[in-house]
Amino acid sequence: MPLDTPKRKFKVVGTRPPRPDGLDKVTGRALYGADMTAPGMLTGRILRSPHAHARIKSIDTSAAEALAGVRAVITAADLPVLEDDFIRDIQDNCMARGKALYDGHAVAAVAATDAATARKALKLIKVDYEILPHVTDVDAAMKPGAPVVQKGRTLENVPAGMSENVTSHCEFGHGDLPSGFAKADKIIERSFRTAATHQGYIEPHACLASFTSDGKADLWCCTQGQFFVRTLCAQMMGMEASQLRVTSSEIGGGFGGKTTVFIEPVALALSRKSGRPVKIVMTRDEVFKATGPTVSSSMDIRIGMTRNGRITAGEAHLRYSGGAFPNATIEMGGQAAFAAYDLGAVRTFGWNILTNRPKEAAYRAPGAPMAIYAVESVVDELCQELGLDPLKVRLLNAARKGTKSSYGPTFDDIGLVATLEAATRHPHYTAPLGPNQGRGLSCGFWFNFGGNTCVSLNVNTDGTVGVTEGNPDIGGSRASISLMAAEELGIPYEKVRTFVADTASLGYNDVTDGSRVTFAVGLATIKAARAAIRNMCARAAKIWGIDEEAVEWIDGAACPAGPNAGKFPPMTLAEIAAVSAETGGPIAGHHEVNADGAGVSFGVHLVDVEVDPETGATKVLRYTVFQDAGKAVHPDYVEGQMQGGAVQGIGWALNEEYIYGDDGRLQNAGFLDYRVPVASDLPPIETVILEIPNPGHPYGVRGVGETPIVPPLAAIANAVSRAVGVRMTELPMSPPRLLKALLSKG
Amino acid sequence: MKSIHVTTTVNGEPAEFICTPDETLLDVLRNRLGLTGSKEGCGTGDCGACSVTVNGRLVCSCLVLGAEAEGAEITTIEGMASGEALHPLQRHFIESAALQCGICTPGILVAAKALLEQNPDPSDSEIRYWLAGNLCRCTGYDKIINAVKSAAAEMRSN
Amino acid sequence: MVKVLLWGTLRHATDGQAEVEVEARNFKELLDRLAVMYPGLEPQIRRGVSMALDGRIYREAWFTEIGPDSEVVLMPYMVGG
Amino acid sequence: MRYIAAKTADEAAGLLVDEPGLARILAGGTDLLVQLKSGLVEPDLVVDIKNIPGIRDVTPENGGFRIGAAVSAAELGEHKGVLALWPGVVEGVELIGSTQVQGRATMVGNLCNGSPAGDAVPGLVAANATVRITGPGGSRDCPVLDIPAGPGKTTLAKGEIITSVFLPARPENASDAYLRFIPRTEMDIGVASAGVSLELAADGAISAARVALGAVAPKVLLVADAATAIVGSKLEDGALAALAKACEAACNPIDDKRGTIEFRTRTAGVLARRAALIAYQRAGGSK
Repeated sequence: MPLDTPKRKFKVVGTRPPRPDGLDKVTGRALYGADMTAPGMLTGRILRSPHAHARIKSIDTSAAEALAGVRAVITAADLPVLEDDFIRDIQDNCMARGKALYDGHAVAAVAATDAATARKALKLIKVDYEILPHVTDVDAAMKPGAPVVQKGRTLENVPAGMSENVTSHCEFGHGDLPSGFAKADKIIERSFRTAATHQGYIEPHACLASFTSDGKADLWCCTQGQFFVRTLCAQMMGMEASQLRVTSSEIGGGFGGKTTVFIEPVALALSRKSGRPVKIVMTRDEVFKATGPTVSSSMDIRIGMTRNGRITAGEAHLRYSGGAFPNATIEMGGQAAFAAYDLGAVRTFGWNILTNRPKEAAYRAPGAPMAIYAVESVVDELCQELGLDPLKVRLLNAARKGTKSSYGPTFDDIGLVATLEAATRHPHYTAPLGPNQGRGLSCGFWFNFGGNTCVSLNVNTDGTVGVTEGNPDIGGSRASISLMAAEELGIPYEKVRTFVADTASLGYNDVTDGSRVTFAVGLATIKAARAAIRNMCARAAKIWGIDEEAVEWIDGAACPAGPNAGKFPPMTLAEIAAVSAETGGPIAGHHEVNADGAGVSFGVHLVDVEVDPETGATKVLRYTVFQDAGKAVHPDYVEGQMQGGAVQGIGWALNEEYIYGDDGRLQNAGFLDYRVPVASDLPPIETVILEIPNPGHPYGVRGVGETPIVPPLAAIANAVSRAVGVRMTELPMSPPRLLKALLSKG
Repeated sequence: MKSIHVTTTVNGEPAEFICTPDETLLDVLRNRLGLTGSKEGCGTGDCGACSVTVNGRLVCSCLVLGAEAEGAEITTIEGMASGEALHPLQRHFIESAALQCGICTPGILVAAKALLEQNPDPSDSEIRYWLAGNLCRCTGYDKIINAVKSAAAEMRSN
Repeated sequence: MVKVLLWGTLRHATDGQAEVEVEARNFKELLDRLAVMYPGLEPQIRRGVSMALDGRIYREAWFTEIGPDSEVVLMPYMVGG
Repeated sequence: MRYIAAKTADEAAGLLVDEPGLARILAGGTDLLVQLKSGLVEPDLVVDIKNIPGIRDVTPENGGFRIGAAVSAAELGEHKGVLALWPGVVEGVELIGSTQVQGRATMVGNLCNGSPAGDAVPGLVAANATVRITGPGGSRDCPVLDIPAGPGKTTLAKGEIITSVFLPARPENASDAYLRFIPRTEMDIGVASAGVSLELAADGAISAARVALGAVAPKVLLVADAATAIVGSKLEDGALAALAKACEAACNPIDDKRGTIEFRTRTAGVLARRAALIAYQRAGGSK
């Protein structure tokens, strides 16, 4: 087969072998962020603002510095003032400069010989605060006269006269809304709100920094992207990237929340100042208070539909707040809101608003779940009002190949119709429901990304293969990358081992985000394998004394291509590798690319719930996920993404939220009151994988990680609304909120 | 703070350590004994990542003082396999893809082992309630429940 | 000439036009020309734009070739989780 | 901070009395260690009472049971005798925290933590349980109802420790039940709760009742009007409605991150009604 032909028949891709890191993870040997130590290591701890908004008039660290065992104290004064807004915001979030912008914002840090001394030292730091008025609610922050979180951050696209907290505006869509709505038999307009939720990874952020006196540094940390950490930290330390090596540990969950830095620059600064390695491990309380939750939102949706179910127009006004710093999440929400539909008239208007809350970090399909929740709720209500089957209506309006998407481009091969048809055929959709029960469904969408990727593939002389790639494995990617290398090389999976490189060992790799790794690293791995294959074919050609072009690679061996090439028995990878020294030296392949063509992903979720009419408690009875994976490389881990994403969405829909007091302080900074779903809350999560190949990948792979968190919000809201007969328009649908709606219904 | 000398048994072997009175058993395991398989996800008993058994009883080691280990028998994830041979739960977790990031896995395995020791044939619901104190954010729990069930079935048939 | 579809926010810089025509053979030329023709687009181009070419999204890739009949859509630069 | 494992109750009481700084008792530690972690308390002395002889025993006494202060929730749940006699008390204790927390947490710790939402307490109050206290002044018994003094506070004097709980005997055709509401199925603090203990006459009518509510006032409430509402009834709809109404009337909750005043009040009535039905059925009543 020519090396650039798309492959659709597989030998090992699509099987379910054990993951290479499995043994270490079931025996406790795997090393995560907090498991690293270094001789002479100090413990770093961070002092955080107890105020939602306060000017820092002065910080007196002298008493802390004088405490025995304290080796370094730093504040923002120890970090450079950076020009670039993007990086300066990240640095200011790591260490407040001038103003504390939210409850939990770091203001100083110490490094001491042990944790108890470090804790004691924090108490000795005197911060003189001037408390300022605060605002934590997105709608309140948008009002004229609201306390201004940061001045001068408004972009040119925001009309004059708005609150300074409004930092950006965006608008997407096409067609003529008034004439679209004029064609509708029914128009529903509703407002929705969603609370900020946290990624909720079980591993708190942890890092170990070691700066030497000649200006070199090493940093070990749990991150979704060691190269990006290097970029950020090198600039914040005023050092060259080459002098900082960042090594990613095993990572205990990220979901987008570990795509940036929080404690890493602080540990580096403390290490530089103390001359000793410094380890910082966040407490859970710090994770909730000072690392990224997602945006909170307030949204107005208006959709028109004909009586036979065709959507004639859709309009959305989205207001997002990602805390005290500007962000562009609103743009993704604005583009994703109506992506599942083929619409003649569609428009979304987005606003980003500053509030005194922690800086948003990416969370699985950032910006999409809330916007699609609101749109899918109104579509469901229209179906109810018009007496239409909600799946048939989705199918009637579904985006497909050739549809001009709501965000502009025309879709290529996409799997939405296939997932909707699979849902229609599934017995779940027609199973009977009991009293107080309801069934909901929702479509979901995510763009998926590719990005900068490097892979180095080395053929060892014993016939095994090592793949070195630069993306931390957050969901089983080492297994899927090994599978793709084995597939391409035609050798068993067990002969391949995949390693995650430190920043000194490969070129730049984008972070593990955007559902990019199986797609982009897989693509680079396949290309690297093909380079190695070309090399191996050349070696065989030399040995046989024939032209390179006369050799082809079949099932893990070089073979003469056709009868005219000569009669030689196939020469396996192991045989070629064994004589590599004699035939020209080590054999390797590598590939570096900024990958494009990730291929968008669609899913449909179906859920049954039962609501206790006396308490407002919702029980999820049955849940089925349908999703297009392009090609499921390791189906177990594709299912795992679908199940895990669905359950995070269930938590978001029902119980998870950042709760602020009137004082602007976060009231539930712990797993006790920030309620992620526990095992007993859930039914089995059934999965149906569809495989509509992505034309942009040699094996047809699409990213699968983010789409599954998008549909659950609306699917559950639609199920609950149908169960109780009241349209629920605010998340989470916690029992007090739901009971209140039930009682107001009478 | 005056340190305390503690004599105990960890994974069947005698162990001694010195700790301060306010150090937790989890601190001691990780920082004094080098047993970093038990993880700190919250430090408040809400996530279960630090699960160990003390005298056969499943506990969160973050809610036990190191000093309380005096004379006790403690088992951790590091004591679960017998030499090279994995415990059936460990094997089934790998085979059933019951882990993604793996940070909750040690705690869940220790907890599941404690369950099967007292209930060799638990229902789905019994497994889900028993493991309610072990948060997992990656898997949605589905494959974990299946792995516990298949390990239990194998253990019953042996 | 290449027809470029802009997202709504950018129309303030193009006298309200949703679609503009640019002489460009690749993404880099397209961005450079746009910034010259419509200076109001420059701040957004500096912050980052992606391009969808015949339905495929490119986050960077200056030298991606654009054919005269290609569908070109500008999009904000995006990130994932 | 010093840590001392006391060998007798008197030694423990003595240590507590003599400590000039802040002292805390350590039994299961599932509240204390959380407070230590957060820096909420920084005690100078922690007295571990688990090594006191008999403090981890469950002993039959006068047809009831004396339960040592350091008996863990898991151990209590495994005690068939207590479970048969006071199933509502045991189910309350078994709702405290996770399986892991059950391995350590104790009824007495739950009581002494002083939270109005403690899951062990309404059941104990409904059961009319008493505690035995050792202190500088010797030993005394006290009803569970009189121990809480408000959120985080108890009526125990400095140096006093509870060494055991006594669950009394009960007649035939009597039982109890406990229900709480939480947003999830596990791992939460109760938003409202109800413990109901009933005795039935030969004809199946309720002859005596005690109804206790948790998380709806600064302390666990014993609601006499709620009991009155159902005594003499067989939990007919009218009696159940009166029970719920009496419970709602007794509530004096707060709005907080876990629930609203309105939600706690309504739910308390619902739970009392449902718990009464369970207790009634357990007591042999049929509907």
